[in-house]
Amino acid sequence: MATGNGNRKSPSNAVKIILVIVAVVFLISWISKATTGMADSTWLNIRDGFLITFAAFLTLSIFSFLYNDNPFYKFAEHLYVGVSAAYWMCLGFWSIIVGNFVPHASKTLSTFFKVPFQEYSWFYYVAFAFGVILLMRLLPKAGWIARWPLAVIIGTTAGFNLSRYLHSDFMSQVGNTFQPLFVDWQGAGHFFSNLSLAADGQLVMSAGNWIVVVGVLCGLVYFFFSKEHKGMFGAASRLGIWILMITFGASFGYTVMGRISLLVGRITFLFDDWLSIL
Amino acid sequence: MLTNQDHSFSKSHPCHIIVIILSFVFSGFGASAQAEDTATVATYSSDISPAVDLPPITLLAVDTDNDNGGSITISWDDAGYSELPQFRGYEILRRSIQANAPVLVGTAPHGSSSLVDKSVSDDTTYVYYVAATVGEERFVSDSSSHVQSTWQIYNTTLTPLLIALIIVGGSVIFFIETAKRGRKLFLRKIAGLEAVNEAVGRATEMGRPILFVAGIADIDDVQTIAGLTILGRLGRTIAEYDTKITMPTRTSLVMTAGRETLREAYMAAGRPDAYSDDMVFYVSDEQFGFAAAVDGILVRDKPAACFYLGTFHAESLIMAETGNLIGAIQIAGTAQPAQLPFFVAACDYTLIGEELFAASAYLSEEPRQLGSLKGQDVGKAVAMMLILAGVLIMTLASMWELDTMNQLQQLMRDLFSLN
Amino acid sequence: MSVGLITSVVFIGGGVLWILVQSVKGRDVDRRWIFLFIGSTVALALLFHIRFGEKATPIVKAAFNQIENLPEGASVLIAFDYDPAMEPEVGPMADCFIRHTLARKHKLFLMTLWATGQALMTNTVEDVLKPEFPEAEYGTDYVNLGYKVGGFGVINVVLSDFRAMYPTDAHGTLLDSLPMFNKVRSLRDIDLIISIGGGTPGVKEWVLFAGNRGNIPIVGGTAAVVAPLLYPYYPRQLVGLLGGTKGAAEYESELTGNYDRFKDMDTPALRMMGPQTMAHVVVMAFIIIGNIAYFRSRKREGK
Amino acid sequence: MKRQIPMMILSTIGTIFVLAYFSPGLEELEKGGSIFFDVVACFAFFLGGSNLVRVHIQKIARHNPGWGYSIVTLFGFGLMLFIGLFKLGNPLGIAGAPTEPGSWFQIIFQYCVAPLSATMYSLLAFFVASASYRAFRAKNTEATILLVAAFIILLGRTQLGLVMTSWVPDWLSIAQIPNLAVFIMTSPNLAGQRAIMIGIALGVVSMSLRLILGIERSYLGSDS
Repeated sequence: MATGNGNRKSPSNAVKIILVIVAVVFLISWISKATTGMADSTWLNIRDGFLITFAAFLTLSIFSFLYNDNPFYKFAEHLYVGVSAAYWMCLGFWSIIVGNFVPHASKTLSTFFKVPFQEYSWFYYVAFAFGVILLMRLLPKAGWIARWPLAVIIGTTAGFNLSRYLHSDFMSQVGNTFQPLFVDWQGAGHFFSNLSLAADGQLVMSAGNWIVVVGVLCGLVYFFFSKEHKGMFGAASRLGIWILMITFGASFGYTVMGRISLLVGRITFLFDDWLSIL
Repeated sequence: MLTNQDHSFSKSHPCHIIVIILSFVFSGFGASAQAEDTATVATYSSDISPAVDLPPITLLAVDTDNDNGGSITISWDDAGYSELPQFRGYEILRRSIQANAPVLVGTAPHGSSSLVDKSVSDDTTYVYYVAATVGEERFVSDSSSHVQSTWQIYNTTLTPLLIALIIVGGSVIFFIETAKRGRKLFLRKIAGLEAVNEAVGRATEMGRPILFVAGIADIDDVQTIAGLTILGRLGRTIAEYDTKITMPTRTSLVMTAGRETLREAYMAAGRPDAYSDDMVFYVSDEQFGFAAAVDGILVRDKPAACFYLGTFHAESLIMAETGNLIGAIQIAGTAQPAQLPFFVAACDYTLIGEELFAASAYLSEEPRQLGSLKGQDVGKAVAMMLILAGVLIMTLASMWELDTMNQLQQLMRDLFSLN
Repeated sequence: MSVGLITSVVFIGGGVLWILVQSVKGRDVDRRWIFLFIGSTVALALLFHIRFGEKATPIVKAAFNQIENLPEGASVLIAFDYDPAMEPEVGPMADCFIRHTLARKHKLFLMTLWATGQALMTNTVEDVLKPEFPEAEYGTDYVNLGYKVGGFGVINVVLSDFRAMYPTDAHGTLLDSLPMFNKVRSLRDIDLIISIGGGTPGVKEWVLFAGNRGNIPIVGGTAAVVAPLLYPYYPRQLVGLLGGTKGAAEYESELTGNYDRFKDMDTPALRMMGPQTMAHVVVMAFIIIGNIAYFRSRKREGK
Repeated sequence: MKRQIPMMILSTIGTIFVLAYFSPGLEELEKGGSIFFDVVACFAFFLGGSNLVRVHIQKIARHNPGWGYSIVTLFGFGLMLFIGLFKLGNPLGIAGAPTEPGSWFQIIFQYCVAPLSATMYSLLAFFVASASYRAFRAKNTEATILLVAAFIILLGRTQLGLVMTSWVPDWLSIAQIPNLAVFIMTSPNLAGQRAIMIGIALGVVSMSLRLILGIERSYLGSDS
């Protein structure tokens, strides 16, 4: 089992040899990529060769996690965490602080960052002040004051989502379920004379609507907390959980295709962009 | 003067190309309006074409309903111009009552009878004209009455939503109050929550940590807050058992809120000394960077129990399968329908949708909190009754073509579509 | 039968058999074997360019027939409402639709409601339309209307008048000077709308704002995630629907099967479907084996 | 006090926002709320970033297991932050977007962050396979239903389903796997999704009310 990686002693010779081999392989790849590059200058070829090789190395390092945790995965993971954390911080700084706050706060700063000044807005100063208050967290004595911005955010979230969810998930979903139980009804005679199990037939389409209505009702019964699921109620709740299980199974099956596409994409990168064997 | 106004308007409207073209085509228009100074547009048009014998277009300009101001709705009654063979369309003109010359605010094609002008200012009073373009000639209506845009304090289309809010919210508050007075409540079991203590106990026995992930969304997501409220209860148990907890977070604000929550839990359990800020730490805002780090923690620290409670996306299965690999007890909960299948498949227990929001109330065992759950049930009962009524009406309407039935059907649709 | 296919089938068959034997013996197969197996399956299929003849499902066949049965010279509008992220899934559909309609000598109206769709539309015109149909003349056989802001509002306007929204085409030519627009005033003069896209505005908006109101047949092509939400519109409001890579692949195979000139065309969706199909078979095999193993073990415990 | 003030802030703001949804005149509030959140979240980066740096420096100083990798994290973090904040190598200088094509920031993103992210994402293909082998076993009725539904949809997504059931006559076409798959997606699947969504809405309403009424307040820390 993969769990049984045991207590391997400090890096053995085998590990060192593997490290060396991997280094050599990727070095060769870099050189060959650099010499076969298509760019205008040698420097660009060397750079692009390195970048492609490095991306391939990172890709394989992550894949190696499937075998077991190992130094390559650890390296890739730690690099990923560091670089991506900084990536998001820089984006936050440039888009929010410089992009939104500065144009409403200071002409001098706007000129400095070369963003068009818009107009002074007290609101941005309040937000800025609360941001500073949040940083009080760093001071041991005044840490509690940092709860204020949190209270504002949680209050906003609670208040706004209350109405929004009630609108889009409650009202709309209830309203969407209003559908006739018989599709294209043209009288009982027509219904029975055209009876068939064809996928686009009246019977199957109507059965679909029945399933939706009964399914939603039973699904809701399953979620009842304060009533014991016994007798009729219990039966409905059981039907409800079955409907939920079909939902989960179907969604799972449907998603597989998308997930495989991702793998196809990575393998194509390795075979085509890196090894050029496709 | 007019061209200038036209131009400044054109910046804010998608039809600006048309406006510019038209302002060239009818460049005589500005000149004549200027020359006559006090004259309205109507006079100039009848100058050009007295030939067609049709009554002028009648129009109505009113403030757009249920909005935030800055918008006027103009509707008109075509007097037969659109039937003329050379009819090209309508032009909608606007004049602020201080100004003399009108500006073109938009055009409308054949068959249309209204237009929303969103380029108005709430401080100004306007009058509108509608002109029918026939060939090279324009037939301009009389001016509308004075109109000014304004914002409304209440959106009447949302009244059904307000009623729903009063019913659902009211019953939640009602049962919270009832519960305060000490009425006992029956609650069915939720397997995932029954297992919480077992999971914490097992981690204690094995001397291994507990991993808690409050989803990958920020603190402005209700699911994250639901995850944190559960952490508040769970934290007490963890503090009492004196088990180690690890909580990596995807955003800094969740880290801050998570620390507050956990500190409070340790305090409430009487173990403030055992709490340390290091239990909760920020990893990276990058979705899969965070997932990579959680996977690293899973295989290196080998937590005995894992909790995934909050908003999750594709990383759900990455974490849950790795957690399964190390043999941890896993309890997940999310309101992301798309991720529930993966948690159901890979975790021992899964809180499905609504159960996530109910969990902290369940765990608190506080009467007031539990009362709110009863209120939720009332909401479900209401939903079920509404669905039954709606389905009944739709079915009957589809089987018997009666006017009253159709009207009722339309009413139900309108009530729930909220627009 | 190619060497690649035989190798892959032997590999998959052998692998599944081995996992089956292990499972039946009651040994839990290490998940690393499963990882290796699914990874190699996809890699082999890619490496050997394995592809299967996709046979069109009724819903795709219906889309194909709709274009096939229009009279020569019919007006067809194709909306490119997608962005680069969705391109791998729906891009092949756009190529197919362009090929098919032009081969049938229909008149093509191209437009997009997505700012990001503009570049993709231009790419398709440059890479597929121009080189493969040098005889098609701009303004007579096809026109590029480009992008307009306004989402479904644009649909609303063009439903009654193209010129109100598009005084000119994407190149700044007045519509009146294009022969194609002699007879076409509004969407109601279009014989078929093909909407390709996976977001908002997309197929749903075309159905609601153009199809329903103008009574114009619509064929849709979407990313796989969105497709289930659109099934309810078929067959009344949507004449046909292509869902994800699979839908595109089915259309490609219809096209290559029915037209000699497309026998050797590039079929990216079919190429993607090779690894997809094999991976699906393997996943299904895993489910079956897992259950066989489970029932065996329960029987054993029963004794 | 330490708890009452934030409690009051939360209740007041929460109530205002519940009502603001119904008032077109208060639309601006919602925009204000998200601007506020964005700005505060930017400040929170200081807390998160400084904590990240502190944790890893500690690991290195104490020679914790794997401390060498902490150097990698700090190196990556420092390098990216330096390049990003000073827009090094940006063809348009300070006026350019941080992700300007050709800028160093964008190159690192493209050849380091993007492949890492895509590869992590693609691990799902493997985990989907292992989950189907292990978890889809007919242990009870619920599990059997889940497994059958998944299996039919999987079949319907490949050519196999069509080939297997193409002999089924048209009057029974619902039994053809592709049609059956569509039927499952549009009927029971839809019903389940809806029931879940309606439940979620009620859960959110109830939890938001508990927050606004001040019954649920563990996230605000303690009094002392």
